[in-house]
Amino acid sequence: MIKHYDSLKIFYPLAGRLMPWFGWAFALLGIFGLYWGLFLAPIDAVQGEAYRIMFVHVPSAWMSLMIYAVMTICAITILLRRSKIAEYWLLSSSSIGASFTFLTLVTGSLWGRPMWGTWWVWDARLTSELILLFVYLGIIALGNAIPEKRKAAQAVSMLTVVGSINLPIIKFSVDWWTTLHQPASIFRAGGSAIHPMMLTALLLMAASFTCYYFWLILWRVRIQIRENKQ
Amino acid sequence: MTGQYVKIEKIAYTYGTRSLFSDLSFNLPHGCVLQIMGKNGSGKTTLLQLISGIKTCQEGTIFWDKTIHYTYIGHKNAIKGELSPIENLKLYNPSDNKCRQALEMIGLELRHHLRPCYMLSAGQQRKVALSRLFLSDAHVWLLDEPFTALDENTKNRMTLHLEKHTSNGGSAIIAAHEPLKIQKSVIKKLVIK
Amino acid sequence: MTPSRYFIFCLRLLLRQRREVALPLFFFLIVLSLFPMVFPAKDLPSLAPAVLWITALLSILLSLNNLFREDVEDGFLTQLLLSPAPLSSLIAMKLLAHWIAYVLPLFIALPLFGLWYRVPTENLLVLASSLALGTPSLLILGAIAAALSAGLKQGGILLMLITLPLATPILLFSLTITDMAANGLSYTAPAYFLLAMAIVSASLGPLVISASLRISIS
Amino acid sequence: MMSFLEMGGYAVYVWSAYGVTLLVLALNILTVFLDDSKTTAP
Repeated sequence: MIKHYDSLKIFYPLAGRLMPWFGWAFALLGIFGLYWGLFLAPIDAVQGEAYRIMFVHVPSAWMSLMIYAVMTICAITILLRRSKIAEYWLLSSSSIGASFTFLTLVTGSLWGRPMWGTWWVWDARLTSELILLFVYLGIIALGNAIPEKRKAAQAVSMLTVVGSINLPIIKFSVDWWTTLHQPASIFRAGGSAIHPMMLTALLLMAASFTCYYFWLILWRVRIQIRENKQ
Repeated sequence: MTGQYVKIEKIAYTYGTRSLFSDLSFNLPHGCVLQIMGKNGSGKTTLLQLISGIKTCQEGTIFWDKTIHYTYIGHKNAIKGELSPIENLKLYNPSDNKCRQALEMIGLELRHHLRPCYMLSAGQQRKVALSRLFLSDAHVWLLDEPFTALDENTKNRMTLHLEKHTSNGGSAIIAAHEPLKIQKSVIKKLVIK
Repeated sequence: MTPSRYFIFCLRLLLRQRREVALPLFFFLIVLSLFPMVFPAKDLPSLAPAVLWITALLSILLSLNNLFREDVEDGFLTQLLLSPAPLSSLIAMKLLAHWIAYVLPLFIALPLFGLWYRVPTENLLVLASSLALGTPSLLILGAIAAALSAGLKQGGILLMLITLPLATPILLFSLTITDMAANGLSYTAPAYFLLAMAIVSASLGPLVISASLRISIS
Repeated sequence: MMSFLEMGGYAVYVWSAYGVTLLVLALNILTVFLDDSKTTAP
């Protein structure tokens, strides 16, 4: 079992080498994704050009959930076996996750405005995303409320794990509630048979955002390691 | 682990970036009083909390003899102001007269026994907290500055009870500044810089 | 210190603190009284379940604010942590006493609520059963947040901010029950969900709460 | 080129969506960069 200190000594340079790779991958994949999404992907029969917002909306939604999943893994490792890297990783991820959730909501309402005529509809997906944003804010608030770094990480891990158990239940209850009260949402752009061009654009953007997340998180963790070494 | 209640091996604890102590080892044999001394903020309370298990140290290990149980009394009295001394003690021992005896042995007048604790002075409330030692059969006492805010009479009662406790094999770890008035042979001193 | 003795100890303490214990109940009644003042009488029956549940949610979270704060300040939590009895069973007893002291009075206020909102008695019974099914998991969820925010400044608001998003399913399932009942549909499905959540939180909750307390104390 | 910019009349929504995305991503990078220079400065 690598001693705490050694794992930091190995992680620090490794993260340093990986960072530029993720940074450039983010930029390149982003450019390709935008090109694909804005130029090559055909016009949607129903929504015309407006559906192109999907290429930032949907990847952001995926990222908001993916980052929470990564945070849950970090949280479990922290609770089982105190590891400094997981602690820094968890505390630094919450703000990035919250940003992507916020992006999902803003792009969602920008997309909803031309389609539904209003900026906000209590649609199942948007409502769950809004609750996810509040969960992220709760995690950030708890993390900031505790001065001592190690204790903050442990408290946040406990909250993250409790949150991860609740998120599927939240999704289910919101879906059930909205089907009782709301018309089905229009987010199924082009139904299940999504045009291959659109799909590649989506995947490129998702990959680009993922690389963005890893680039930023490695950078943040290195800063935390350097800060605590002084 | 024969004859030892607690064995501490090379423990270290850093608070934020300040290392309180490192590579600290000692053990607590039967019938002994370990006095932890050191100026304020040197980590006496933290060490007691580490030994009792409230806090976990980053390095080193603490071996407890699993068959025994211990009582921890910290700076705070852990008594509820709305309840009377008897009601506070009944949580630890259901029989009324045992609780009354304990309160008498620590020197709390009978008229205070049934009135809510918020009516008592700080010193009297400290007596109620310490009276638990007359109630429990714990082998090891972990006491954090038990004698501050106590009058001479109560200090003598406490010292007497401590001597009785150590004479039949019990031990104690006490964080305290002033010297303890019991036979020197029993005392082991540990000073934290 | 055994769980049963600790349960009696908590009940007696809450009884002695009855003036503070009554505050969340007053909050509950005051907020409930605001809506009939401002809404036309004909809308009240349809508003009743949502208003009742949201107000109950807020009063319960309000009551949880000093669930552990007091024990942290007077050093009592240390004794709980160090007692030979398992911490999770002690916590379970404390939560049971808390439910009796703070949530039961809300049920006693239900007839008055029924009067204010012109809710027929059978709907009131459905509302009461959804409260009975939903409040245990709500209490335990809030207690986890109370444990995590026990020693912190702004702990009260933090507790609300942490618990409310996670409590939405309880709110939505309960309101689905009352919704279906109002439309004459059978509401067993959401009721089973609430029951399942209550059982899971009753069994896992105290363990998570004790772990959270150890974190906030260490 | 012009028709591309118009986005079939939805230019405002599409470009503001992409604009906000770029802004938020850039802000995150900026905050990390500021933290970074803060730690290495002294």
